[in-house]
Amino acid sequence: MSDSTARQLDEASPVLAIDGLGVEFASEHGWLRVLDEVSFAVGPRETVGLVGESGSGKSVTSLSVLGLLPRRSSRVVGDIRLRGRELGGLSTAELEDVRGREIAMIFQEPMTSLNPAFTIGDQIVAVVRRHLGWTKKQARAHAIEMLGHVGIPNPRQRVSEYPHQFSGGMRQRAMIALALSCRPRLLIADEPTTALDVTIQAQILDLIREMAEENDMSVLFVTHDLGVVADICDRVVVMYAGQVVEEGTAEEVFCTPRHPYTEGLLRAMPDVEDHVRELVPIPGTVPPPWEFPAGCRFADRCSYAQDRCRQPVALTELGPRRAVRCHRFDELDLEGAS
Amino acid sequence: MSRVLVRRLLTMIPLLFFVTLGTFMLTHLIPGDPAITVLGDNSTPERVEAVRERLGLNEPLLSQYADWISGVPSLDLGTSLFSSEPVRDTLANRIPVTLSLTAAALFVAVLIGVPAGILAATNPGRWIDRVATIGATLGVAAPSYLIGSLLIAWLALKSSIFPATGYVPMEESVVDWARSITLPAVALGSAAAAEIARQLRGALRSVLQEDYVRTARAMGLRGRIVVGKYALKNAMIPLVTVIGFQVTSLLGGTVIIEQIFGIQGLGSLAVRKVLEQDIPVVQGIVLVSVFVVIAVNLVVDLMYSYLDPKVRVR
Amino acid sequence: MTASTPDSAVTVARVRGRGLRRFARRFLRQRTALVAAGFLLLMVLVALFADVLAPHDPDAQTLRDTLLSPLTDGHVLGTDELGRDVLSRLIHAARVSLLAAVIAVSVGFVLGVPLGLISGYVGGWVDTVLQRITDAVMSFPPLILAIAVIAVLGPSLTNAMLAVGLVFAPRFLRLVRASVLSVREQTYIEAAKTIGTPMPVIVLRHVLPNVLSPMIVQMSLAAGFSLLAEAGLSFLGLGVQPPDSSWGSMMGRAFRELNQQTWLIVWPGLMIVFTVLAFNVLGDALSDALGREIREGNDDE
Amino acid sequence: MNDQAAVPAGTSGKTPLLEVDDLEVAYRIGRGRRAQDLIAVSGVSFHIDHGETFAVVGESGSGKSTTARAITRTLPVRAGNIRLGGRELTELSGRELRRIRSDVQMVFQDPYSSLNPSMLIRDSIAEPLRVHTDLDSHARDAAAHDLIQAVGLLPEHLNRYPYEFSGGQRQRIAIARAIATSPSLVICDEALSALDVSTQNQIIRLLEEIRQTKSVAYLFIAHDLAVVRHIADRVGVMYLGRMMESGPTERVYNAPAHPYTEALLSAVPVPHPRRQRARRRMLLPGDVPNPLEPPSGCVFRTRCPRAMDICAEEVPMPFPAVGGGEVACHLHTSGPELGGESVRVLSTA
Repeated sequence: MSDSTARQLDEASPVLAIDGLGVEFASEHGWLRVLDEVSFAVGPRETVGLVGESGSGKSVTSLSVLGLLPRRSSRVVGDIRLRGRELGGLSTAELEDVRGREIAMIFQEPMTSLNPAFTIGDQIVAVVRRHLGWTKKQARAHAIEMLGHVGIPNPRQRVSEYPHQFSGGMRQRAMIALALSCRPRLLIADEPTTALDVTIQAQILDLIREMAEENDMSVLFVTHDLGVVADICDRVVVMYAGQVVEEGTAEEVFCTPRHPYTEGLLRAMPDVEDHVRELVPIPGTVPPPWEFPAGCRFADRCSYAQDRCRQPVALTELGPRRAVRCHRFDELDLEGAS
Repeated sequence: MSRVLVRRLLTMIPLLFFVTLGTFMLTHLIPGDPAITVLGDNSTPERVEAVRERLGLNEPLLSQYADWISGVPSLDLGTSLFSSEPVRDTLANRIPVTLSLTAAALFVAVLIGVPAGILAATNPGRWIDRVATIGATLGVAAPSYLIGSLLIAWLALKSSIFPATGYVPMEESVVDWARSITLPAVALGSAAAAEIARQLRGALRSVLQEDYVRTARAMGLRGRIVVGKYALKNAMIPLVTVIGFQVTSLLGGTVIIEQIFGIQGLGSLAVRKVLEQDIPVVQGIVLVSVFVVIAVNLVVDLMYSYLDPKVRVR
Repeated sequence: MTASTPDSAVTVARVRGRGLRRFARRFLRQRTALVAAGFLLLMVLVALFADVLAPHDPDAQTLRDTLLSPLTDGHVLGTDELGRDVLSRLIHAARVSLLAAVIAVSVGFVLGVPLGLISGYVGGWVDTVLQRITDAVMSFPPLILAIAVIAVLGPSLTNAMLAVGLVFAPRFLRLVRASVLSVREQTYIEAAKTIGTPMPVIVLRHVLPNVLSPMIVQMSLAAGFSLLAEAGLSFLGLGVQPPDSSWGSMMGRAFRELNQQTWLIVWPGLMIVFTVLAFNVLGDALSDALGREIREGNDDE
Repeated sequence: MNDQAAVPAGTSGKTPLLEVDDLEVAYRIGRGRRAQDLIAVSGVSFHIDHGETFAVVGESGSGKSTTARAITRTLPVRAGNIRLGGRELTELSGRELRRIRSDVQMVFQDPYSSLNPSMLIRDSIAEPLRVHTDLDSHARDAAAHDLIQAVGLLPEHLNRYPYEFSGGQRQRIAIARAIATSPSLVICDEALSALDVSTQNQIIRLLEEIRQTKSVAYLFIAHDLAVVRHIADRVGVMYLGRMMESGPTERVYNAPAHPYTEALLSAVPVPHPRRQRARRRMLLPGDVPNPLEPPSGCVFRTRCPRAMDICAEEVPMPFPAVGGGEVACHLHTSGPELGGESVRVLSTA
């Protein structure tokens, strides 16, 4: 079923297609499978949200796209295609050409993600010169332009400042300027607003949306915040314990969830506009990889679980790019966000 | 930069006070009477009194300190208890010897330690890391005098490339200087090399795990640039710190190495004077080495302000 | 009660043994650390039972059999310039060498730890003065400071070790102070204050235990260093005085016979290398085992 | 200031559990001649009734945690009053202060560092009892036994160390410790923000349950406005060390009286795509100003879309808001066409 994900993108070939991705980490428990059969695609100009709680494997997924997992202590299987080109077989040097040029990434901690020993400008210049082969002067002018573009006031002066002279929000803007400096086709944003205050988060979300539109860029947005997903994502991939459990458009996943975990997340999520609805917690916690159940991984915490839920369960296609991993998806009448 | 320098110099005032006071107090912690040390146990009270008068031992402690410290700027460190030669003259021709030995050892240490540390950090778990780590662990544990002795036994006594003992000043012959300094510098510098390699490996390993290194890699910068430029500049601060510390211990290490290789420097002088209990000379040696250490620390501090933009940009 | 879903909370994240036991298991997994600990234990036993273990009288001179090579005439490691059995002398010297390390580390500990606690916890001008003095002491190259003290007190093992201990004291002080400062920032200290726990109790129950564990690592490393320092001073004749001998003083005498019998200097040299190595490996392993304890705590979940 | 403002809404004559009046807290930054005072909290007043949940919300640097620490007296109070059950806390010291601490307990943000890693859970939970009661160790064990079950863990967990627990479980342990002496006020300083959504909800339930069974009041410090709406009876909004507005939760969320509150609420995304995309966002330009050089007058004016001349000149004083609570904003007192009459000028649309 997973290999059909790509086929269903009939109108345009996807920018990123992940197919049967599995990742194992070396640990004191031996090789641990932390990702299993992860498949989804990001279409052109699409923003796809990768959602889940800590331990769901969403960050591992995003790091494996760029081949940034530690090489010696991890094993990756499955296909990762960037505009039809398989990334898995690339040499390190070839992969380095893709990183930053075609796929860029921004991270959660703007405080630590920029090098403290170099100016913001130098960091952008290095990347631009590396990928586009421009002169120092051109690259610097471009850096100033990019900083202005992402809304940093006074870019001509700030280009030669160090990260510690920037506030958290400004640093994330600078990080975005760095990431977008070579106009990548795909931006992977790994919880880019989690460490920021809400008013700054709003600024950054708008900025990412704007930049994506301007540059015809696709975005893979990793987050645990359903509000952020509702705000910025066209499509949603819900992950749980290293697997994709549901996929669909934002509308579908939020309004007519088909997986009990998605329903659980929606019911647990507080809503600033709605106080009437009671918050219903999902019992328990995400199991660590060495305690993943053999059957449905959510069964232990699921209020709808039956005996057959102890059996392994596959991702079922419900329609074009709409899928769910649940034994009982066709019997359950789940409640969506209202 | 100059502001940093001035601020550092100001904070050094209490340090210099404690250091000189400590050095001075050595004489007065001594059980028994230095005058008797000079004269031997069975001298007449009159002669003891005369010597005490000459050494200024009858004055109050504070004025003795004031007396002694006021001589320091003009390099007047008193006279030897035995030879009546001014301490300054005794030290003068030995200081360059010890400094050149220390510098050569530091050179050896950096030359071996830095590449070894970088190679080990960038190839964790591989054979090159293992070799470097084992070498560094052994190097830290091996006493310099064992290495020195073995070098003498195997390289100096059995062949004539390197002399076993003695020191040729650089002004006499650069080649002979290099020959005479190589073995002692290697013996003295090996532990420092090991320590530098260990610390640099650790620092670089932890820098390589920082988020900004991940950013640099995510942006497609070449692996060697990520390590050689992005990571190394951040690892320089701990590296400079270690090198600064190493100067301190190298300077101490000269005491033994000069003894083994028969080099007439401060170290071998110190050993002799300790056994003779010639306190003014020992004081002079201690003072000189402390000043060298303080000067090195000052350089290290200034390098921090160059390396760490947080210090540089207010 | 049912509302808070207690059954879910009951599934404790992962239970893999208690604190000390987990620490021990982690430590034991490091094979080199085990070898090091085993070697040190062996050395202690050798030192304690030197009289029984030594094949010959360490002081028995046989002037006919001087500077024998190893494995001749029943002398496994040969004889020295006075014809004394090297192996027996090594075994007896272990006593002095280990004792020296213990004295130096204890001196450093007794001086450094309480002052470090005071400096870190009291702060203010007390801290400033202590820090300046520490700066000053640390500006003396270790061996130079040691021989300066010996110059005053005269050459002897105890004096040498007092001097080396004095070298450690400011390093211990710094370390304790630094960990006090970092522990002080931990929320559990604030929690204790909010609870109303009196200050001395906070220091004893909350600060001290969390400050001492990194100290164990340092003490192991310091033991290695003091062994080296003692050996160096005794090599120069400024440490242990005849008729006692340590590995360092054996090397000092052996050095004079270097062009006739190289083995003589190698044996005590190797003992020093192995013992220092064992202390260092042990220290690194302890710090790994402790360090991971803390780190793993933080990326649970 | 009229009489109405002096008696905060909702007290109806009864002594509130906690009254904070014109609180000012300052830190000393730097040493020697370079030293500067950072006024972290200034002119903050609010009260909490018995058994009530009052939430203080704000972004980083708003002074909300500083306020909490001033109440527990772990930070020095420069000016103002803090009364607990009518008793002035700022004048207490030593033994008396320690005694009152059994009545105000705290749950912290980071469940990893708020428990001593080298102490058994048993001893952590029993620490308040050890300090404040003369129970012997058996009685303390029995109490710890009850407490750990009250927070949904098992007695066997008492003999373990903190690292063996997940974040949510540690937070339960921290709560058990906080309620050991049956305090009348528990301060939760961002106690939920380090947790995943599902765990967050479990803890919210637990806190609610404890409020009902033990009749404690909560001072809830948080930056997550969505969570606060679900748990607080009343809420105060802070910005750069000052209270912008406070009032019953429903009133503040439905009819924010302060532009900052409005901006803050509009910035929080709701977990529903259609609703979220239909929302109008009131973007605040720039960053929070440097607290060492706060703007003159109203501290919010540099980012306020409705700033007027007077905002730079006068610090706005708290003024009764329509629907309950107070607001400190010139729009309500000196607005162009208001003439001193407080009306609802802002809508959430």
